[in-house]
Amino acid sequence: MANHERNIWEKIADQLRSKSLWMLHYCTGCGAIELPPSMTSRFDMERFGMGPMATPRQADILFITGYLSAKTLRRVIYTYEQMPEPKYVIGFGSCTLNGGIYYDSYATINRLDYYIPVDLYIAGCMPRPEALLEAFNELMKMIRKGEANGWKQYKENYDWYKNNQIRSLGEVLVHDEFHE
Amino acid sequence: MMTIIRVAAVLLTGFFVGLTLEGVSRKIIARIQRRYGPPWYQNFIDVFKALSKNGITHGWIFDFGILMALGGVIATLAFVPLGDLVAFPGLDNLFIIVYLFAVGALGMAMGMVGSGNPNSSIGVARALTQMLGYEIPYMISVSAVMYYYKTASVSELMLSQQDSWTLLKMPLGGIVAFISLLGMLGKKPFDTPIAPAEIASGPMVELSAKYMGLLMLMHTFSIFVEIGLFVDIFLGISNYWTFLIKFTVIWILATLISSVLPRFRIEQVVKFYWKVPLGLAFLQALFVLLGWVF
Amino acid sequence: MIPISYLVLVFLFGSVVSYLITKANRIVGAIFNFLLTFYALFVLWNLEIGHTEKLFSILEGVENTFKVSSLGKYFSIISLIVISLVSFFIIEWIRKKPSRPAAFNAFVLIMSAGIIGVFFSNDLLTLYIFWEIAVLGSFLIVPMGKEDSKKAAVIYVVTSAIGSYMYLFATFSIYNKYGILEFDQVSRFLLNEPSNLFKWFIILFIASAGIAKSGIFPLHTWLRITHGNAPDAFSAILSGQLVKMGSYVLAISLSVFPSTKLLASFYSGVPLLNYILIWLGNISIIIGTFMAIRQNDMKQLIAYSSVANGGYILVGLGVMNSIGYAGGLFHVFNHAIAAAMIFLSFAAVVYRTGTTKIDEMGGLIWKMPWTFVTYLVGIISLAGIPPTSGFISKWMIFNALLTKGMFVTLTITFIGSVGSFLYVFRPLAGVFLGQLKKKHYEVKEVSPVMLIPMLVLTLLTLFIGVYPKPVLDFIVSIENSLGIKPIEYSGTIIKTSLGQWDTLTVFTMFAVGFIIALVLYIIFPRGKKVELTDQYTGGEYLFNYDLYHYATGFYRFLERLYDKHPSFEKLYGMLVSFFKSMGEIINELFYKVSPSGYVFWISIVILILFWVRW
Amino acid sequence: MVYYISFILIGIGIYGFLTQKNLFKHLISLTIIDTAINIFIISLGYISGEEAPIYSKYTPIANFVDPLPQALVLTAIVIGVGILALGVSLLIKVYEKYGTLDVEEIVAKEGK
Amino acid sequence: MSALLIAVPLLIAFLFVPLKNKIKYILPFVALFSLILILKLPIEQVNFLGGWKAPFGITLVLDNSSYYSLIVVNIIFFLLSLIPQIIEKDLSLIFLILMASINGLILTGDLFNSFVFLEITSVAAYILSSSKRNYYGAFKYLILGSIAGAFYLLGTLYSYIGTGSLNLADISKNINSEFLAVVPILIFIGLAVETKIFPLAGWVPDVYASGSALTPAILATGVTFSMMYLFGRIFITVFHGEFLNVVYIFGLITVVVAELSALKQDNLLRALSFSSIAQAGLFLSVISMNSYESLTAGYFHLLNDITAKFVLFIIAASIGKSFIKNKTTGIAFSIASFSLIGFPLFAGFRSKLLILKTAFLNQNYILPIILLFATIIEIAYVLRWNIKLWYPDNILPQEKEKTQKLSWNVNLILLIVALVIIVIGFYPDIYLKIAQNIASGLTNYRAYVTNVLGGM
Repeated sequence: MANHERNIWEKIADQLRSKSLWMLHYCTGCGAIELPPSMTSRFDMERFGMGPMATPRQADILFITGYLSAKTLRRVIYTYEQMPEPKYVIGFGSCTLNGGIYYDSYATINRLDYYIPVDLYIAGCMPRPEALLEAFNELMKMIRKGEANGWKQYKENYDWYKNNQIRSLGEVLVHDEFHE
Repeated sequence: MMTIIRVAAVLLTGFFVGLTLEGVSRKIIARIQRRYGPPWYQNFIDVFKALSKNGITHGWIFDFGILMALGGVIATLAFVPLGDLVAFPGLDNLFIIVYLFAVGALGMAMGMVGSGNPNSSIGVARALTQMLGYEIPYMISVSAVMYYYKTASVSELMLSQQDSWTLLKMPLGGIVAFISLLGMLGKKPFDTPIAPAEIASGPMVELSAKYMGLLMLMHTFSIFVEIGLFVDIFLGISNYWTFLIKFTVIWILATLISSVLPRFRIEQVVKFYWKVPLGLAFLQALFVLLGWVF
Repeated sequence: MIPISYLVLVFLFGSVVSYLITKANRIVGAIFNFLLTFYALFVLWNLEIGHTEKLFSILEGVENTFKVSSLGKYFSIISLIVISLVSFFIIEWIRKKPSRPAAFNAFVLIMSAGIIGVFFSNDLLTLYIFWEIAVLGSFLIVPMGKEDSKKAAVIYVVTSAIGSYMYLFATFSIYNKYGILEFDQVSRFLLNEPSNLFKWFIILFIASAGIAKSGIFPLHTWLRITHGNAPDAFSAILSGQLVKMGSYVLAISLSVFPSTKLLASFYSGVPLLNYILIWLGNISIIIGTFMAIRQNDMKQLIAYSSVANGGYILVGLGVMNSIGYAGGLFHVFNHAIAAAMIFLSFAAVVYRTGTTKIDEMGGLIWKMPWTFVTYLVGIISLAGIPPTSGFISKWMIFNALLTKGMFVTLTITFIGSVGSFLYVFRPLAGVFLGQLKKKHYEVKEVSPVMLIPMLVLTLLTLFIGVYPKPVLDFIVSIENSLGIKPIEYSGTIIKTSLGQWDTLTVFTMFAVGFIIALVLYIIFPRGKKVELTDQYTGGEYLFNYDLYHYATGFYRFLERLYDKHPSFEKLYGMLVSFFKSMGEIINELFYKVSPSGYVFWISIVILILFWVRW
Repeated sequence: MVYYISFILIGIGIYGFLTQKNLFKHLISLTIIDTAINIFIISLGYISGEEAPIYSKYTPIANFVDPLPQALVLTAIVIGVGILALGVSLLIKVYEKYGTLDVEEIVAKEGK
Repeated sequence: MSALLIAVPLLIAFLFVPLKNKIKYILPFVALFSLILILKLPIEQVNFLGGWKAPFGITLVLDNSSYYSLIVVNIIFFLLSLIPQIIEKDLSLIFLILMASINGLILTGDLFNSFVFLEITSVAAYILSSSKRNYYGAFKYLILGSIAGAFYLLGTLYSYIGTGSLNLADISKNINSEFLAVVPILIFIGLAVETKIFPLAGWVPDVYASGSALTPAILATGVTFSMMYLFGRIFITVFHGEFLNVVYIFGLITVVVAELSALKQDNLLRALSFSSIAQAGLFLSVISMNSYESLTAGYFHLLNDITAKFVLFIIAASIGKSFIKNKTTGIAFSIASFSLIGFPLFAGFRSKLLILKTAFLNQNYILPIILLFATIIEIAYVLRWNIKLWYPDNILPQEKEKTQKLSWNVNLILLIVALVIIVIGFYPDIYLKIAQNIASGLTNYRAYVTNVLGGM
């Protein structure tokens, strides 16, 4: 990703953004259980200024912790589009990487990258909180260096992402399956 | 010219002291939960990070609501005397402060409902009901104090505590005021309007970047107004610095209480406020009428 | 300037003329109405105090006269402001709404003739005559509204008849005992009246007319039905102005007959009679507030708020110290303007959408922004929030109650004012904010002719909120004429024993705060405009946008606390049905009987008569 | 002594009204009351041992019974007859309309 | 000369029996003739029939009270005769007889003679009330009226036993105490049926609400006024207000009872009949305060009530469901009903004020309370009817065409009477003068006695 230089304000903003990351975690699959320990006293995510947020409108990171079926993917895409820029996505566990143990299932998607731009993947069939915190620090360094601009890619080749999404989810994006 | 400087001083203290104290409270809660917790300046970073992002808006009423909220609270803060630093010497009437604060509340409510999200409307309805709950005992206990000292201006109320603190003179009134203070601050036992688990942080559902920042500022200023009033009326004469110390003490006390208590349901909030604090407040008013003041 | 009696005659004949004109063309008739009322306002504005005129004389020994007292002039100017602005509103509104426009215009003029008569009459009988004319005028308009406005009209007249007949009873007992009816003479006689019971009886019975008309506690049930169902523009006049006639009579019974001097003081300077009236005001504040929170029909909601505000005025007037009385009078002004504003904005909403139910509407702010602005400033003034004039009067009443140390009344007024935040917010959230319903997509803003009066009222509230001098001058002149120590104020600073505040600095400080927020708003990056349909609802995507709008049962959790509340309407309903069933029994027993029944009754009568004679 | 007869008759008439269902019987009891009053009027003017007040040159005025009640009774009887005739014609019309003279049935039909 | 007043209508009635349906057009002339005759007659004039002096012969007394009440009654007849539409085909004959008997009733100075005229009026009333096939109602009225007549006869007889004469002036001169106990009761019962006292007014709703316009129009106004006049004449001039406190209680009960039972009526005519019972009861309770002012107030109220009832009954009987087609009658109806209630601009208000003033004058506080309570109830149902007629809900279109338009002359007369009500509201001295004269005529019975008995 061409790292075109950022003016002074963006540099300061990136410093601030790295220091206080608000996280919206989409707890699916077995990854969700890793988050409480990382937030409570043993690993304490809050010392890095990170905390859980209830709405995408206030969140910086979309944290997807497990396999995504066709149905849940649509919810993830809505939530992603409702987040304000700049936003970052972290894929947690091998299920987001390559489908994990469900790679050959008819329902789950194999690569999260095709549908929404992922800044950071954390490998492991449910990595431990240490790996999670390591990933967060890695993300902070990327933000400070200005490399974590997945959301810019999403904007630039938006239609490529849209085709992938429609190809796998079908035109149903617009019509809700409950009403048909 | 002097008033402008004084108003600026009041606002800046509100901004800086408020945000640092919020960071301190997050550290205290972390310490209680046996973890390190964020640095004390974390809230400054959060505010500026939120302001730097580009979020979304739901139309002009959404923006006007936030502006009216922040403007109202700033105006209220200007009238609150911080110890001996009084922006408008003769004009800081208690009713003005309480009802000017309502402008902020109404502005925020209007903006939030303007966003059209059902969660925010439910949150606003709960906020107004809770206000109905804590406002009445607070006003009675405070009017008992005003009746005793025969003046409604806050700075005079503070100065007339020559011999001993009003808190010691009217303990019941002090307790009731503190309980309704918790309600005003929206701290844990009474944070049903902003319940993150139930209604996705209530009114603030649709507040994206900049608006979230402005609202956090408003929240800081409103904390400053509420506790400032409490300190002025109940905790004796204080110049600027002793005022800040008392302020931090009360703030830490409130954080300690709120970090260990679960959340009330909205009916329970109103029922609680109209049973225990209202009863105590009436008792206190009776004592003041009969002249039994320590 | 033509004298008042000619003005009243002009109005009475004007009503016939406006009937004919409106028959020809509605708009011209409504314009004629507006010009007449505006001219009347102009005449009243420069009437000098003390100017008296002799009228007819019905009861010998009593000269029915008009006398311009400062109290009467204050009330009449407020009423005429409301009526002329509403009749300006009607010019456009009459195009579609009332079922009989000609009769509507005519009766509006008759009613305003009665109103002018009431405020300037100098003795109890003339007041009663013009009072009944005003009731007659307004009674004939009410049934033109929705379908059960016919029942509402009958209830309205019966309740006000109860009040005015008690008033008549008191008038005749005064006339019988003293032979005079002028206010100042009556108060002089009352002052040296030995029996306390007679004083109580007179003041209470005269006040009962005020209680019935301004919807205070025992006789408040008619307000909900009448205001809820009257033709929309007329309910603005009904609640903005006709209720003030009740407050005028209350003001007379409490201040013109100087209650503080007449009766011994019961609690810190307030006589027992005033204390009871204050308690009636308290109960009506509680009933008004808590019932208003429950309503789903916006006009009935504001009707209950008029009950609550009527209670405020009574509490203000009842306290009778300089600040309290001034607060009561100022609140008359505020509530008249605020209620007129709110009802006009509702009339505009109903004019466009045709329904008054809150949950059937939503998001009208996008289509009718100016109506929204009027409504917003109206509720800010009604709820008593600083920048507008509503707060000044509530502040005065709080101060008065605090100096008197009446804590329970103080609590109830707090409940009333905080509760008013709740119930004024409900239509704001339900009707104006939120998503626009599909059926209201093509709703347009109301035409400028309707907008002008609304905006004039808005500016008036804000202006008086910042610079209350004109109204305060009036109140000081009233207090001087009634012998109450006038409140002292300089420029925009209002002083009381408890402290003072300056309306101007509050407004400037609010503006400064707003500018600071605006600056912050502009510095940081602009938000992207997003449709109201794009909401975060847990990732779900609702295609039926009406579901997003949260308006039905807005305070359901609070209402559940007092669902089983005692309702006085049911009580009066039972009373009426009791009378009807008694009538039914009598009918069956005496009037639908066979001949043998008649003979039976004749023999009974004979037996009674003979038994009585021996 | 004659008063008692007329008062008894009035009692009978009233009793007739109270108990009878048939409208025609009401009319009859009405006439009983009328005749009772007429008897009472006549008995008023009676002075024992005097003759009927028919004036002719043979009967001197002196020993007449009081003539005034006699005159009154004439008009009273005429009025009684008039009312009776009107009552009967009304009853005929009632019978045409309701087909019965019984009070309950008429009330049922009439619904009044 | 005053005997002509009775003779002429009777004569014309009998002459025109063969050509029955022609009489309708002669009525106005007869009424006009009697009016002109009255106006020409000198006021203080006692007419001894057949030349016999007072206590022996029958006298027709024409003092100022009977003079003015004659004028009132004949004006009513004249007005009614001007609207032949409402008179059914063969009732105009009865109309004439009724006119004659009412003139007789007012004029007569003899108790038995008043009984005879009372019976004739009742007979005419029975026939009138049997119009529109209301035979059962008429029959019930007949039974009640004739029993009352019987008691009235008993009353006259007992007064004859007591005072030895039948002449009103003579009776009033030498009636003594123990007869004073019995005679007023009997006569009170006799008159109670006609003056619609509480238990005995059972016939009123059935007769008035029979559907025909003429019956209530003439019974409620003309007959009631003459009966009230007779009541005043007997109980005040003859019995010097002896029995009036009982009448007072009965009057009050009638007012309350009639108003209550009127509340539930769903037929306009029945409601109005109850209202006329209530007004009659009110009149009696006002009269029984037995002072010059109370009599004036009573008769003034009666006059207002009659004018209002005249308009109300005619409209109620002829209008179908609503005023949509005929607005002027609607306005007349509303004006009359507002005066009934006592709204300030109208006549009713003046009479209510007068009643309240007199009631307060003789420290009587129950009557005002009852009056005001009754007016509140009256407001409830009269205004409900007003609204139901002005703003009829769910009128079917074809029903709208059916409501026929009232003919022009009925409208005209109704409007004139309605305007009279408004004029009285502003300048009440026309009705007030009539009421004062009647009251003065009734109260100073000494003048009456000397006038009739010629100072014997």
